[in-house]
Amino acid sequence: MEEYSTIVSGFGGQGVILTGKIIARSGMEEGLEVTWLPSYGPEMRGGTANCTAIISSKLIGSPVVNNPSSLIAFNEPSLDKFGASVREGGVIVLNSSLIEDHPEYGPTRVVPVSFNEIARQLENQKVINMVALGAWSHATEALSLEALQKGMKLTLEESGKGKFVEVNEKALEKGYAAAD
Amino acid sequence: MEEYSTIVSGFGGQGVILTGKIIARSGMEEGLEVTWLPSYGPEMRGGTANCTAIISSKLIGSPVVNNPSSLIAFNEPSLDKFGASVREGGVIVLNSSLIEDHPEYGPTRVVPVSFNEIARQLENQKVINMVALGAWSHATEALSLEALQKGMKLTLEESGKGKFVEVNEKALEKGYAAAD
Amino acid sequence: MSKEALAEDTAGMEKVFDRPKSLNNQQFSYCPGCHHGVINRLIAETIDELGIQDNTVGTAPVGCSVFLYKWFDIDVIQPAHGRVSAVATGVKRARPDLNVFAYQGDGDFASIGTNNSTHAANRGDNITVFFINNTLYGMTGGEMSPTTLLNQKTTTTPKGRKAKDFGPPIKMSEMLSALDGPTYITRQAVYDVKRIDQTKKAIKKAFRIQTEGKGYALVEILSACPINWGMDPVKANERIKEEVENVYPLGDILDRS
Amino acid sequence: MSKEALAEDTAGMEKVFDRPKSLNNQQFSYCPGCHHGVINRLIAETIDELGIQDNTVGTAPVGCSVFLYKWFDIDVIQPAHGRVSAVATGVKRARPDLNVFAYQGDGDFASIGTNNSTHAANRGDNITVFFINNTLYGMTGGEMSPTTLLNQKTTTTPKGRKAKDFGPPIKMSEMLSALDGPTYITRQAVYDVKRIDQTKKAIKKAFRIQTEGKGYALVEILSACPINWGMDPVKANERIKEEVENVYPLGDILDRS
Amino acid sequence: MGEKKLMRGNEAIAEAAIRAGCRNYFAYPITPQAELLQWMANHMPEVENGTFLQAESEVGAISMVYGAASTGERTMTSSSSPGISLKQEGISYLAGSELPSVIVNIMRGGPGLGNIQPAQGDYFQSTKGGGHGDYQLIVLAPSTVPEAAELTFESFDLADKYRIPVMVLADGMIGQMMEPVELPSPIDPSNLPDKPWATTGTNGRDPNVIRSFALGAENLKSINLDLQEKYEKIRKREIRFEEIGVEDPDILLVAFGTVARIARTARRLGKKEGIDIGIFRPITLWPFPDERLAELSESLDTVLTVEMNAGQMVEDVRLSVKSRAQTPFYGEQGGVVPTPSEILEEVKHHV
Amino acid sequence: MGEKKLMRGNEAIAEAAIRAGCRNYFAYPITPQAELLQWMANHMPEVENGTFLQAESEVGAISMVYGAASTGERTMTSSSSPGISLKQEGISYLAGSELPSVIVNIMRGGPGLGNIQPAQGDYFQSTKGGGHGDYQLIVLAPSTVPEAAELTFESFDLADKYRIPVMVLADGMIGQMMEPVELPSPIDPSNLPDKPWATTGTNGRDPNVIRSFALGAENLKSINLDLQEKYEKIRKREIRFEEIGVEDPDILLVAFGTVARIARTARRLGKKEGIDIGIFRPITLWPFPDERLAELSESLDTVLTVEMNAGQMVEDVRLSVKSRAQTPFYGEQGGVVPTPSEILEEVKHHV
Amino acid sequence: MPRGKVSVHEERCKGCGLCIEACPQGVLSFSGDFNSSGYDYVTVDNPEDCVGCGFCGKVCPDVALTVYKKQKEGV
Amino acid sequence: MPRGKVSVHEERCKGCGLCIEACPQGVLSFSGDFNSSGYDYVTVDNPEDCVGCGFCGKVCPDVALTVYKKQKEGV
Ligand SMILES: Cc1ncc(C[n+]2csc(CCOP(=O)(O)OP(=O)(O)O)c2C)c(N)n1
Ligand SMILES: Cc1ncc(C[n+]2csc(CCOP(=O)(O)OP(=O)(O)O)c2C)c(N)n1
Ligand code: SF4
Ligand code: SF4
Ligand code: SF4
Ligand code: SF4
Ligand code: SF4
Ligand code: SF4
Ligand SMILES: [Mg+2]
Ligand SMILES: [Mg+2]
Repeated sequence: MEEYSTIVSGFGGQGVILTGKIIARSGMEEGLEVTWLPSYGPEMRGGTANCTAIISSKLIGSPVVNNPSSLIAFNEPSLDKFGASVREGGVIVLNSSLIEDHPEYGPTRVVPVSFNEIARQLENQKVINMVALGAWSHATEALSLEALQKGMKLTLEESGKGKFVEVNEKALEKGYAAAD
Repeated sequence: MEEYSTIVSGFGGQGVILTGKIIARSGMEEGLEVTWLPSYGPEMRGGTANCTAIISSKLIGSPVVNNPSSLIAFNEPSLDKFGASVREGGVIVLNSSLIEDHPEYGPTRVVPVSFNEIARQLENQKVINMVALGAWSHATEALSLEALQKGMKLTLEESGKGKFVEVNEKALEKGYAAAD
Repeated sequence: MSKEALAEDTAGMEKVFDRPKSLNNQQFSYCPGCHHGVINRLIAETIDELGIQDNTVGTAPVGCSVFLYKWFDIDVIQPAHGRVSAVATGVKRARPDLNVFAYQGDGDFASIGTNNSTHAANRGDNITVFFINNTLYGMTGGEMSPTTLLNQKTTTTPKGRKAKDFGPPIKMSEMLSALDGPTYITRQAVYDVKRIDQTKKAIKKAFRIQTEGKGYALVEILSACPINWGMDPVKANERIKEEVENVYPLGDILDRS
Repeated sequence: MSKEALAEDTAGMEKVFDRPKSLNNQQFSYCPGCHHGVINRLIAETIDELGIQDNTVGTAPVGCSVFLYKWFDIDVIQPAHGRVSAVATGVKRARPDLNVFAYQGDGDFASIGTNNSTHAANRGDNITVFFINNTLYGMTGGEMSPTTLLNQKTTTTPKGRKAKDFGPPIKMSEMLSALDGPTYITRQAVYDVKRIDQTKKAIKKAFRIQTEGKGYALVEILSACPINWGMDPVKANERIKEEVENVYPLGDILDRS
Repeated sequence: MGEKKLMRGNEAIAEAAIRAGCRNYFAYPITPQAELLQWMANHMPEVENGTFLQAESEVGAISMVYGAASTGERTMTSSSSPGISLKQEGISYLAGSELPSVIVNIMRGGPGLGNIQPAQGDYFQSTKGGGHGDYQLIVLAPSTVPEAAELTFESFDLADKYRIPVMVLADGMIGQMMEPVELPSPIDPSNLPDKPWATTGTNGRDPNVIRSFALGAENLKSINLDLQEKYEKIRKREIRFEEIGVEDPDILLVAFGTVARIARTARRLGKKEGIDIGIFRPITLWPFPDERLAELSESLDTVLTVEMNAGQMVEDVRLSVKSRAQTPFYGEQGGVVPTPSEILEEVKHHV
Repeated sequence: MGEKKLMRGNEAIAEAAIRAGCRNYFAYPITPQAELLQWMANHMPEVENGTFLQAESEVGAISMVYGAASTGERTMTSSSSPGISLKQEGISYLAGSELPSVIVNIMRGGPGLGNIQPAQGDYFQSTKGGGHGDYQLIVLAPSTVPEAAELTFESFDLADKYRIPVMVLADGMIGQMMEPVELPSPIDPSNLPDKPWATTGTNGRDPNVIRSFALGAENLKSINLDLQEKYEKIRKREIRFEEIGVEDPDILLVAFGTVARIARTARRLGKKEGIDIGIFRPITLWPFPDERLAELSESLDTVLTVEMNAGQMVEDVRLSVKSRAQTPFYGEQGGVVPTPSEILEEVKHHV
Repeated sequence: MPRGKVSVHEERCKGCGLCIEACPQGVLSFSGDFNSSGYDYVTVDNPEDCVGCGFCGKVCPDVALTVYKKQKEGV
Repeated sequence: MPRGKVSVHEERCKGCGLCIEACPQGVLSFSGDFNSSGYDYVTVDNPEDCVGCGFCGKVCPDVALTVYKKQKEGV
């Protein structure tokens, strides 16, 4: 696999950082090279947060990318900021719960999924990011649903949040299904 | 006049620093280029002090000299330290009150003068440095007695010690005479 | 509501609370419920009331208030972390006619800046210092500061601050009150209306001491950092009242004015 | 007197005063009558008496005592000006089994080093600190220090220190006693035999606090600098008794031991 | 070596230090190295004799390092640019007193408060002496997270071997990003060779003294000559660099740290367009790999230096290359990270 | 210009500053610049609005400079090597905030505490940035006491003109020695041009802000680019140097400050032995007179750099001379001052 | 006519809830809606109960409130 | 036999005079002579008066004195 890069972007509390980390972790477990880079510092406070995860079968050069292979946009400002930068043939997974209209991005495929609504069905607003990630898996095929489930599980367990694995697993599945 | 350099050296309280300054000041008043450089810092405390004064009709390069034209040695450690460095044809004015024996310094002329005794005659131990300076004037002819008297007077007056001019003048004269 | 509707609606009413003139229209970048905002406003109000907006220079810390210059409609200097008192001294010595205030966090004032803070106080420099004590480093992500309470968890005291390792919370205001130099030292809080009113009075007094040339005045203000305390703003207020205040009692500590 | 003659002469006598073992044979480079010498000796005697010469590390300031390592027969570290407390903390944290003392002048402890001095005290670091207060900078030629008395002339206060410009003398021991961290803070002097004996006791107590793991102990010692005070040593002693002591009263200020 | 873990650079550096036997860590918080402090706060207390102390300031921290390093124990501090500036006096003292110690600088944008984005503006400060007097640090510049861990681990050996402070110089990107890391196995610090010079209490031996003070010019001169001799030894033995495609490339790109990894991507892009970009990456910024670079430049037209600063390492490149090849410079500043395509664009101006 | 006075370098610098309109001086004592502080303590209170404040530390002093300079008033601090190291963060802030100010460094032997003898070990620190980030100071290196006074006097104009901190870099010898000085007449600081950027209270105008902070990489980049543009301007306009016998000498000797004046004596000695030594003396160490030196080196075999350090300015000499001539180095360290005959001996190895 | 009136600058409000807590009259509550920064801003629920005491304004960290009070009769 | 005895390390003495001032018995005085460092060192003037109290030693900043005291009878 060539370098496959994903920017995850949203508001502070939407789980953006974790989403990116799980992509990286899942990639690593698949034996791939990975990098993960957050935006950091005070601009995170209250404002938007984003991070970049790259997976690749070869050594990864730059951990920053100007033209990512895919974008997960949790809200409108994120789409505005990064939408146009996604490379030709790339994928944008966007949160149609918060983004009503979106422009066309030429040769980029846009996959709208209602992150919030699906999470609401699971009675847990916190899992919107796993919904997003499931959708991303389906839309990009960069990592399989199983790989992400494994990466998610390991990540949560290691940070003492094992009890949330189940609901997150469901969210991944629902998201995956929703991106059909 | 070529660069004429003098090292003045002695114990802390012997007025070494002032002696050098008066050489420089007198030279300046004569329209010469001058530099004065003290040894400085904690090694002065309690220990020995020395300074270097240079007078010259041309721009002075280095204010440090390894081989001075003359030396005024107030005590034995000073003679030990600098005696041998005086250049060929140079002059050593030494304090025979404190230095009993002295080696021969080849082509360097040694002029022994009893700084302390002459000062005692003037009933002022503080003027031993002017005794030394008078002797130096005679022995080296680098600066005239009058020039030194002028430099001394200006220096003392500017630092508010005008009332000591007279006794210092006498000391200069006595020293000058003693170097005969 | 439209301007017109509002005007109609408030006919016969007077404005009893509004944005002070010394603040511009920019929104604070503080987190929701952060007391820095309240304190900033109180200072601005005081500047308005004393009529000194035109000849006041503020010095802002590195810390969550680093943007002070964005919000205040006065001249502002943004110095290095911890140096705010010393910079204020520099301004005041150069231009004794200016009113100079220093605005400092607890990291700034009581950790990296302790030397400068202490000597400005001891010299009795004629400046007004605000020391915003939120018991940790807000800006950098919630590390322990010397004012962190015992057993308080921060990112650098994951099991709570232990006196054995890091000593007890430092009481800067009490410590500086042991000196002969300062004129006025007080500790205030802004978690309810009563304390806010008292804090405002203290701020005004501290500025007056300067305009009257009476020397160094320090207003320590216990301040909430809901984000790094991991509490909602209302709980954060309660924490000050129930915990922080016990360690740092409110009131004037020194008054030679 | 020859060794033999002396031995004969002192037969039936016991040595009641001699050079302590923890000092080597090198002569101090202090000026005549300087109290640093007395204090150095008292520390060495105490180390002897406590039997801790083998596992004590001293940290010496930049100041007239910079040569401490030349005279003490123990391991010595010579840090940057003002950092002596922080360096002592570093040693002690790395090797809690060692006895560590910090020796600091007033410039070192109370001016450039105030931050480090204060936080070592507030952390209650288990070290013994000697703060030699001679009311000016001896080493650099007699400049004002924060502890200089009002109206005292120094090379940087040619007309005497004025509170208006430089503030009043800083009372570090009182200031640090306002903190919860330190265990023992005392101020002593060595201008006569009685005070010397008391100082010795204080030094011993301060070391004991460390060996017993009880925390931070500070012994401030009023010290004469005859050279920069422009006085003969006997007069310098009188100055402490008659002037300096009035501003800096002797005795224990804090004792939680 | 254990299994791979996904770690932030800051965390990997901290953990590598602990595994290298570092038992004393003193630091003051600053972005973007905050996680390093946090890792130490969490994990130093878990190892035997492990000391974590958040100092009152960077000056306090470097002074505590001075004290702890004097006892011979492995000791570290870390900070970011403004905090490192505050440590300059202390660093000069550490070097003068020949105290082994490790200093990590996770660089951010300057000058002054600047911002917290990745930058490389402290190259000069680290390699030419931000402090006073003639001294050197060994300066190691990792370009990936695993390498940051590896170099940090080795830095303690280098520090001990030469009694020298070693600086690990990375930037906010390396500090903040995560990569899979295989950490070295922990060493047992009690098995390390003795340090007979350390101040550990005399216990019967003659006193040891740690100092950078020498009254008298001749004394200090001889200390300085000894230092220079040591530095010469290090220059001979410890130079490290990485080369990629340096045999007859169209252009040689010299870059360190983060920029070097971005350059790899630029090289890949270049290949697609038929441009062969060689990469020379100094790993030791001091000692700088001057001879090898000189050698390579014999057969080159252009040696392009790329940095995230206004042009600092490029001086060492020019001193090495002399007039053998053109030595243009391309830099980004203020926390801007050059992209692979920007670097490629720049390359195109020169080939 | 008044009559000649015999003055110590430290005193001449202090008095020149006062005459240049400096009204705020903050410093901390250190040898060998103590007399500078003392002069200020004595004479600053005698001038209108003159402020002398002995700060609690060098960090305090440079911060007070930051505050006072923000009001637009002429402001100075001074110290010696270790104290200057402590000011590095502050200096980076002054540069980043573009605050005109003057910093005097009377260098002594390093590293660490070193000693108090004259040395030139802080060339790199002054010219390449001892602080973090990309910034420059104008660095002026007098070689005599009168020149120290002159350059100090002018430094305030330069600082104001470019809104830049200016460093007067001398050594303990120049600070301690006395020479006859003709001081410039005092200016009236109230007649100086306005500083519309200064924080002096708004008085109706829009607020002024003094800061070195810029969130966002692009913002900080543009600030940095502005700084670099300014530096370029200064490079074009403000280079100063002195040349003695540079037309076809047997060897060209490059030296600054104290060494340059010793080199003059060496030149005289050389003449007697039939060796023609040219002397090139950079007066601005930054901006370094690279073009002129390059030009001169065209027709030379050897450009010998002599410094009282382990080899610092020699890098700038080599960057200027490139491969046009040999560029050997001769240095003394630790406070040792090379003598004229030692320099001549060294010269003989190269001619 | 109520004794007081409060107006909320919705875009400035960060939904911290301190004003709601401080109001002695229960005039204010969360809107349940989000402003452009994503905050659940405060709204005036019971305007008629407002006494114009200004407490809400005083505790608001974001100066998002303006408060009016009925002028005293005859003034 | 006197009750005490003091011996002066002449080369170490800096002539500060503090011991002379401290001696309750007037045992010590300046020698009027100079040691190799140029100091007027102290000499034992009235050895028979020395009581071995050790005061002189305690005040001496240069540890230039050694003091002996007659052992108590029977010890
Ligand atoms: C020399 C230096 N060290 C550290 C920092 C990083 N830093 C920025 S703000 C801050 C502390 C903020 O805490 P505080 O002063 O309490 O202010 P708050 O944010 O809590 O209001 C620190 C350590 C810095 N910018 N400069
Ligand atoms: C960073 C730094 N600043 C200043 C100095 C110069 N300096 C050396 S000792 C000293 C002060 C000495 O005074 P004090 O600490 O009171 O000790 P004393 O000599 O009086 O015993 C100073 C300022 C220095 N060496 N390093
Ligand atoms: S981090 Fe804390 S102090 Fe900083 S703005 Fe947020 S709440 Fe306020
Ligand atoms: S200068 Fe003062 S403190 Fe220093 S040794 Fe002399 S008398 Fe003692
Ligand atoms: S003014 Fe008083 S009554 Fe009205 S909303 Fe505000 S707090 Fe409530
Ligand atoms: S206090 Fe202010 S910011 Fe907080 S909820 Fe009320 S209006 Fe909004
Ligand atoms: S021991 Fe006592 S009596 Fe004897 S000389 Fe000393 S002070 Fe005098
Ligand atoms: S006290 Fe000591 S140094 Fe002073 S005169 Fe007596 S013996 Fe000499
Ligand atoms: Mg805080
Ligand atoms: Mg002192």
